[in-house]
Amino acid sequence: MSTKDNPSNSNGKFLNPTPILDDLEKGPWPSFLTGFKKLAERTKKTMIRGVLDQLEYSYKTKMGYWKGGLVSVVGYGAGIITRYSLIQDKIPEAKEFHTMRLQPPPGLHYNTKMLRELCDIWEKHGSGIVCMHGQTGDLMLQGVPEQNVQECFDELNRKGWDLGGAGASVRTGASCVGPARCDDSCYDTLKVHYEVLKHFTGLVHRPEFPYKLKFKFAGCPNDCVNSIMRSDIAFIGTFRDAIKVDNAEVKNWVQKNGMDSLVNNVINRCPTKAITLKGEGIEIEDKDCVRCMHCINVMSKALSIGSDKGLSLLMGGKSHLKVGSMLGSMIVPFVKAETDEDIENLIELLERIIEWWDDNAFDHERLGETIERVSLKEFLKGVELEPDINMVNTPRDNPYFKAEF
Amino acid sequence: MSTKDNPSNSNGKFLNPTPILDDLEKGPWPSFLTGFKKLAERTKKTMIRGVLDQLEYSYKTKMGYWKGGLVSVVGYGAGIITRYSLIQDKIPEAKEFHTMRLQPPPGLHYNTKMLRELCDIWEKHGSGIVCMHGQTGDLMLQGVPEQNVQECFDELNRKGWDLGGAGASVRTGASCVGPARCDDSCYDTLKVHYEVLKHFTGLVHRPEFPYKLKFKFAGCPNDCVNSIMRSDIAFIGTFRDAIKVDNAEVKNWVQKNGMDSLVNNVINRCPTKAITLKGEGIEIEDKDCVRCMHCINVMSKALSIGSDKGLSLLMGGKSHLKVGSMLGSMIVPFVKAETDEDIENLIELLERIIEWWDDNAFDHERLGETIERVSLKEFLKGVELEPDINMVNTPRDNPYFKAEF
Amino acid sequence: MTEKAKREYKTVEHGPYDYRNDTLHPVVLKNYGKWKHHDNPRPGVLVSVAESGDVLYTVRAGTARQITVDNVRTLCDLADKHSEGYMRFTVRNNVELMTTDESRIDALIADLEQAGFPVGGTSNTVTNIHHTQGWLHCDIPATDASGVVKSMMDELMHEFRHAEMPAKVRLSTGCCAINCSGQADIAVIVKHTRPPRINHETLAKTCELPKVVARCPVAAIRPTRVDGRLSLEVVEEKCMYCGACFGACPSMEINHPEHSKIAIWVGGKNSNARTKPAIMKMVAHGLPNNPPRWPEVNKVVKDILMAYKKGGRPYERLGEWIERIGWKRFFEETGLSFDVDMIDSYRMARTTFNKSAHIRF
Amino acid sequence: MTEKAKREYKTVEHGPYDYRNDTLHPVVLKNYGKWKHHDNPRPGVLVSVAESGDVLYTVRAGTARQITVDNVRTLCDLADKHSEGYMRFTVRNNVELMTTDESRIDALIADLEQAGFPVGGTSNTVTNIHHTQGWLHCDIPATDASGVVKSMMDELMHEFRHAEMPAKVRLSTGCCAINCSGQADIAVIVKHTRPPRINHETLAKTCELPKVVARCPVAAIRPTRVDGRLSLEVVEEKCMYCGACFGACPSMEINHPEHSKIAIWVGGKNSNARTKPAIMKMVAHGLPNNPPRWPEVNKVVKDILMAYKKGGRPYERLGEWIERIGWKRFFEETGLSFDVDMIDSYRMARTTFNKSAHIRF
Ligand code: SRM
Ligand code: SRM
Ligand code: SRM
Ligand code: SRM
Ligand code: SF4
Ligand code: SF4
Ligand code: SF4
Ligand code: SF4
Ligand code: SF4
Ligand code: SF4
Ligand code: SF4
Ligand code: SF4
Repeated sequence: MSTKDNPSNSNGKFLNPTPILDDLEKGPWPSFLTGFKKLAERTKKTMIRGVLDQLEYSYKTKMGYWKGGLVSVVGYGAGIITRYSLIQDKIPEAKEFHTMRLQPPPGLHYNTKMLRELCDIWEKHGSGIVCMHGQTGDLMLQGVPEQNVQECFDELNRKGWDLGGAGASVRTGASCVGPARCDDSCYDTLKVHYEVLKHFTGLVHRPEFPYKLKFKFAGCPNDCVNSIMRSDIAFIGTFRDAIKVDNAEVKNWVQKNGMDSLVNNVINRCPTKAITLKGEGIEIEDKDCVRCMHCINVMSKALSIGSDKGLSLLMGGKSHLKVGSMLGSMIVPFVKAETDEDIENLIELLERIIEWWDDNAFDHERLGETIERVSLKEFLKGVELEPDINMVNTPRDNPYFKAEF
Repeated sequence: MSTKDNPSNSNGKFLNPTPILDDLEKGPWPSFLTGFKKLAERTKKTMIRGVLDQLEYSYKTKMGYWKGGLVSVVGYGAGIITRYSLIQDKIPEAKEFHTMRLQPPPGLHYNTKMLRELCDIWEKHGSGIVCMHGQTGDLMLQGVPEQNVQECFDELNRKGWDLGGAGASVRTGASCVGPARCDDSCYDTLKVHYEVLKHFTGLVHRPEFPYKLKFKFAGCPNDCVNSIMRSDIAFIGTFRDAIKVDNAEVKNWVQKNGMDSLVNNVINRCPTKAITLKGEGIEIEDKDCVRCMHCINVMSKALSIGSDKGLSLLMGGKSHLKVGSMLGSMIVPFVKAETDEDIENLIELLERIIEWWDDNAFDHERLGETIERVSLKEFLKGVELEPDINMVNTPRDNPYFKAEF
Repeated sequence: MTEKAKREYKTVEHGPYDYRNDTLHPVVLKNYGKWKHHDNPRPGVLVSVAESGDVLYTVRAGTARQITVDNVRTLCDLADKHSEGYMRFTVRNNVELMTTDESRIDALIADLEQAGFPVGGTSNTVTNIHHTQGWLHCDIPATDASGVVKSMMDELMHEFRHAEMPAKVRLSTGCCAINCSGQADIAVIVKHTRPPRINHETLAKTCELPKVVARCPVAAIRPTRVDGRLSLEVVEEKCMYCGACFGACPSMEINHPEHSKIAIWVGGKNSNARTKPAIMKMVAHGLPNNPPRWPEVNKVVKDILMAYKKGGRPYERLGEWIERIGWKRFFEETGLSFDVDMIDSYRMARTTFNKSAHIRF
Repeated sequence: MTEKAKREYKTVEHGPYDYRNDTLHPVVLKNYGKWKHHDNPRPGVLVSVAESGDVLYTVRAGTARQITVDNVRTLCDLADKHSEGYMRFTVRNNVELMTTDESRIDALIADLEQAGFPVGGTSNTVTNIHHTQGWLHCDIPATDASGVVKSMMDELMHEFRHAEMPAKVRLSTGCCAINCSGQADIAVIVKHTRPPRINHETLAKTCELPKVVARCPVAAIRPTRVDGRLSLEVVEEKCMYCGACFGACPSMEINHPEHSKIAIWVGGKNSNARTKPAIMKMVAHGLPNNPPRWPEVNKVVKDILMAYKKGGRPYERLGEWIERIGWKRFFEETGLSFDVDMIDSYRMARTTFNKSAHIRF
């Protein structure tokens, strides 16, 4: 990126005064502004100066000044979020400020080598501003002029990086730390994330759907990636056999935390009252346990997930646009995801679901909205899934259905 | 009612054979059929014979054969449910089978004198079949020919009886036994029922609304008249000050029922965990108590309702036609109903509400449906009531409202 | 001038019968609003204790609801004999006689039983069933009510007489899909399984077409012409066989001897005790409409009751029991089976979906 | 042929970066999927114990999310020094460095703090706030995100560093009504208070009219002609200022420096622990959009947090605390006030009404 056109301002400093923004350099929390300013002063990139000037102007007028556009790399239709300034007359240096969304490694695990490479390529072609990470899970490189996009991408692509989703496409996935470090992980979130997104990579890059489609991968019902609310298809780990109880460790726990804590914080907090106190230990009635994770969370050492592990698929999560926030609904209570065959079957099911959605959805209608509109029954029929009592909180409370015989 | 045309049938009996129905004379529960048959044999009323023949035919063909019509008494538009047979060609004796709905005394308290009078008038003019009581609460005299209606009514009216509602009118009210016998009664259900229905009596007799409107009066949240589901405006007694706890009686109760029962059946069943065990007694955190009645129900002698008594108004209850069953919603959390002035104020509020509904409802739209359609906010504005957190389970979970400043 | 208008008597718009006009038992009157506590000494008997120290015993007995002047007179005789000439009915068609004399309860019970009114229905019994009109009187029924109630109560007699249920049990019946008897712990309701057949002969003559169109909750009815005459048609794809149109117009013939089936609903609760009131849910449907005894329906009702009787904890209403054990186990314990039509598909369907990873294996 | 098409390099459609390509710390790799239990020895530090007996310490530190290559390189330096050259980020923009050597934790923490990355955010802290784009980059924001997050975290620093809350606390921000950061225990979201002003100059040129019409959830937009040109108009009576149309078409100008206000939402929960996941509810609105520090918003957030900190029981998430004490007391304890706009009026409104006689005085 060119840094030619970068005269210092009247104060002898590279950056223009940003008195309102500067307030955000105070206080103990790391300041994005300090970072940006240092970067700008070091690299003398005028784009950053322009962006800061425009941001200062936004803080003053309380309005935003970006508009979208269309920039992409060869063969892809998505992955670049294009931004042109609406006040180029006032602040020409912020004319362009496009973002490249990169798909990071599942679980957001990095080595320093790959990151240093990334920084070097990015500093060469773009602003040097990095967002780690976007809410969907992308590693976002923010601030590239259109002319540098292809070259920057090619260099990154050579190093193993690829663009993420945007628009009416499959979006970049997100997965929790999973088996990499978490003892609660019921399936290999990293692997399933990787295989699924790899399989659908064409649909990530070339938007051709009624609307966006997001996958998120949580290793257990604690749902550390918020998959239930933030993904159209949530993969949430669970287990079919009983919780493992090590009553010797329960005893240790009680010694440390007290019997009242066991009663108040574990037994009484079980949503289905599946736990009973038995002497100095506890007993869990397996058929009452709904796999909420709470007791395991509190007593990590004494209790652990079962051995017959897999995942549930919940569908329809999304933010509140038009219909109010929707949480994903239980659609596939349990599926194995261990062997390659398991994962192939899973992907085959996902394909059926995506195809059904693509065929049935209105424009700008998310999967959950489509299911709601046509009814869960029609959806199940369409994707050839059996009804299951776990799909609902309760059977219907109205007689308004087409009975079948 | 004429009994002239009543030849005995071939068996020498008055009634025709009803082999299917006769099965319903077996078994230990009182048989309506036995009653009808005895009455018919005694009175030789051909209408009953016809009705039994038609009922037998319905049991055989599994179809009903009545249609409605229009019969009324002078000055009234409602109160008679008109029934003409659709198979008069087959069974002419059941040609007419109209019902007169009478408003019974609140709480369904009777003396034998009034009932004997009623029976005599009814046997004279009608079939002698009585329904005690209809689901709305009417005492229904079933089976009167059109020509006898006015005279029958006039005689009843002289004895203090009046018709109930039907069609798009205020309907007959229903009240629980209330202060007449129940220690849980938080207001005088009989009196409020009487005063309210008396006040609106013109609207009971002359249907002029978009649809029906029902009042029900329950002395406490146990709601022994199902008011929450079966009335557009439910009057449910409640109290504002704390539950009275007699800890000496608690002790007695525990002696009789055991400490485990106190814990399992009372303390743990309180929906808001407002009760704590204190030594040999209990303590209730008043601001957590939601007046569910459970603890009072279980320990009638030890616990009792507070002294600052009144009622809540819930609105919108109805069966599932078109929208699915609706339970009434809390609209007026607390209002006094003790003095004449209290009751006048209450009636004034009811008038406002009914007027608003009459002005705003679509045809065949119950109060709850109208409120739902226009929003609770608009309703509250329309009837000049203040919003209250007790009206909702939770604040809204979507941003879709017209903000006001 | 019509005959009616000629009459001389002028109607008095009384409203409800004036209860102050000597309808209350003297002990009730004396202690009105001043009762202290109550108890259920045995099935069919309630005792109310007043602040004054007065004690009133109430004996409750079942009736068929569809009774006769003869039955009423019999009850009057008993009330005169035992109850100072007063009686009351409950909202569930039971009759109640009262006495202050504990020693007379047995005689009162014996007399009631003798007269054909079984004593019971208090406390944790299965009390009398909410009763509707059915083929006896209504103009839109697909089944009967008097017969359904009779056949069910015959089977539940033991439960009416003995307070052996975990909590109060209320049943109701509905002879068309409208269900005039409201919700209950267990309700028996008609569910049609075919769209209405339209009687084009009578339609335009008997009904206001726009009103009928407006009555359909899913906008499945639209105007059409049949043989040149204005009429209506039903878009079968949309229609969900609710029968709302039939209530508006008898030419929308929804009732059918075979295709009008019975559904069973559970968990309705109107009281506020413990949990908030709850709307009942459908757990069986497609049962045959089988007079005079409806054995298939009765079997399901009994299976549910017996599972509840076995599994429910004290003071746990049927719906509360289900909530505790979960719907999965409810179906297991009752032997019923969950099917796709039990998944809500109506306006608030979303709110019934399991929007969580909570799951039962 | 364009310049792009001329290039020789052929893209490889990798999909996600291949995590198997040496992204995992060696101890992670060794014990992958074989962890036994974990603990939170102190704020900012997690310990994971493997079946093999291996123990891994993770130190978590906050970042501004909108960082620079310089920041990333600094972190790389620290990872090389302390963490075998590996690091990870959390879904909440915290960075994590790992060590097997307990004795080096203090040095690692000191280095992170020194480099400007405060250590904390684990267990029952208030962790880093979900962050969106705002005026920095988005095309539809009514407020900023970087500034909001910075100003809130400055005030919540103590809570980030100390695990003193009853349970985990997650916050999120949304710079337009869409709220890309999802729900949270407490969320700060734009709420407009006026209908969009339509820019008829640009409308037909920039947007597909039917798409814009279709985007409105309440059908408030309809076609019209302005000065002879096809355009759109908003039926103000219906419009509830949601801004959905603005996302479809920049000529539906919904943002306004004064009339775009801030609302506060509480009780969002995505985890399935104990209670089912729950959607957050709106408890304050009409707060001024007041950069650079949004003091009015921060005060409300802090008031809520402090009331929760005081009243919440162990393991009780914010929404669970409210459910226990009831919404009435929530408003009392936080000093906020309930108003008529907090009563739901949208499609499922009925399901939020108090359909019971349960009441708090
Ligand atoms: C960049 C990002 C915010 C951030 O700073 O992190 C973002 C930014 C935008 N989101 Fe988002 N969303 C981002 C994650 C989310 C999430 C969170 C998630 O994916 O977990 C959600 C909530 C979950 C969901 O999918 O519903 C989200 C819900 C939306 C919605 C509302 C969707 C709905 O159905 O309610 C829109 C509007 C739309 O799609 O029309 C939207 C639209 C947008 C647009 C494209 C606005 C627009 O129409 O131009 C924003 C582009 C901003 C920009 O300049 O880059 N964004 N958006 C996030 C993507 C970064 C990444 O790829 O990692
Ligand atoms: C007689 C009675 C049943 C009984 O045997 O007890 C009854 C009978 C009828 N009801 Fe009902 N309803 C009766 C109490 C109820 C109740 C219970 C209550 O009031 O507590 C309900 C449920 C509560 C409610 O109001 O929603 C009830 C909900 C309906 C409905 C559905 C209303 C809805 O919004 O869902 C209809 C249909 C309608 O109104 O269009 C209806 C309509 C009817 C009609 C008028 C059917 C019709 O359109 O012709 C029935 C006349 C039958 C007849 O031949 O007498 N009836 N109906 C009850 C009135 C007797 C009385 O006055 O005491
Ligand atoms: C206090 C008590 C005593 C008792 O345990 O029976 C009582 C308790 C109760 C209590 C409290 C209790 O059981 O201790 C409850 C709450 C039960 C629960 O735990 O949910 C209750 C819900 C009802 C309900 C609501 C049921 C529901 O939730 O759908 C109904 C409505 C119904 O049956 O359709 C109801 C119908 C009566 N309930 Fe009731 N009910 C009493 C009277 C009545 C009756 C007599 C009211 C009436 O005016 O007719 C009704 C008798 C019906 C029958 O013949 O079987 C009242 C007796 C006072 C007295 O001394 O006479 N009670 N009553
Ligand atoms: C087991 C544990 C340990 C712990 O107590 O922190 C854990 C527990 C948990 C637990 C269980 C617990 O607290 O013991 C819960 C359930 C808490 C509850 O009671 O509701 C939980 C809900 C989440 C949730 C859902 C929140 C919600 O409900 O909206 C989120 C999502 C979010 O913050 O937006 C979340 C975000 C992480 N959670 Fe989480 N989470 C863990 C990792 C994570 C992270 C690192 C996942 C990741 O891949 O990035 C996320 C750290 C965020 C941060 O930087 O602050 C995991 C650490 C494993 C390990 O050794 O690394 N956790 N994690
Ligand atoms: S979602 Fe479960 S498996 Fe994944 S990090 Fe969180 S607690 Fe661990
Ligand atoms: S995981 Fe949840 S539901 Fe299962 S026993 Fe533990 S606390 Fe109860
Ligand atoms: S509603 Fe309450 S006051 Fe009325 S009878 Fe039932 S328990 Fe008694
Ligand atoms: S009345 Fe209900 S809420 Fe109040 S203390 Fe008793 S059980 Fe609890
Ligand atoms: S349920 Fe239907 S058929 Fe039965 S009385 Fe009511 S309206 Fe008539
Ligand atoms: S049966 Fe119901 S859904 Fe079908 S046409 Fe009639 S009203 Fe409409
Ligand atoms: S919340 Fe709105 S303004 Fe902020 S990034 Fe998302 S779409 Fe843009
Ligand atoms: S702001 Fe929302 S409600 Fe108003 S016109 Fe636009 S889309 Fe429709």
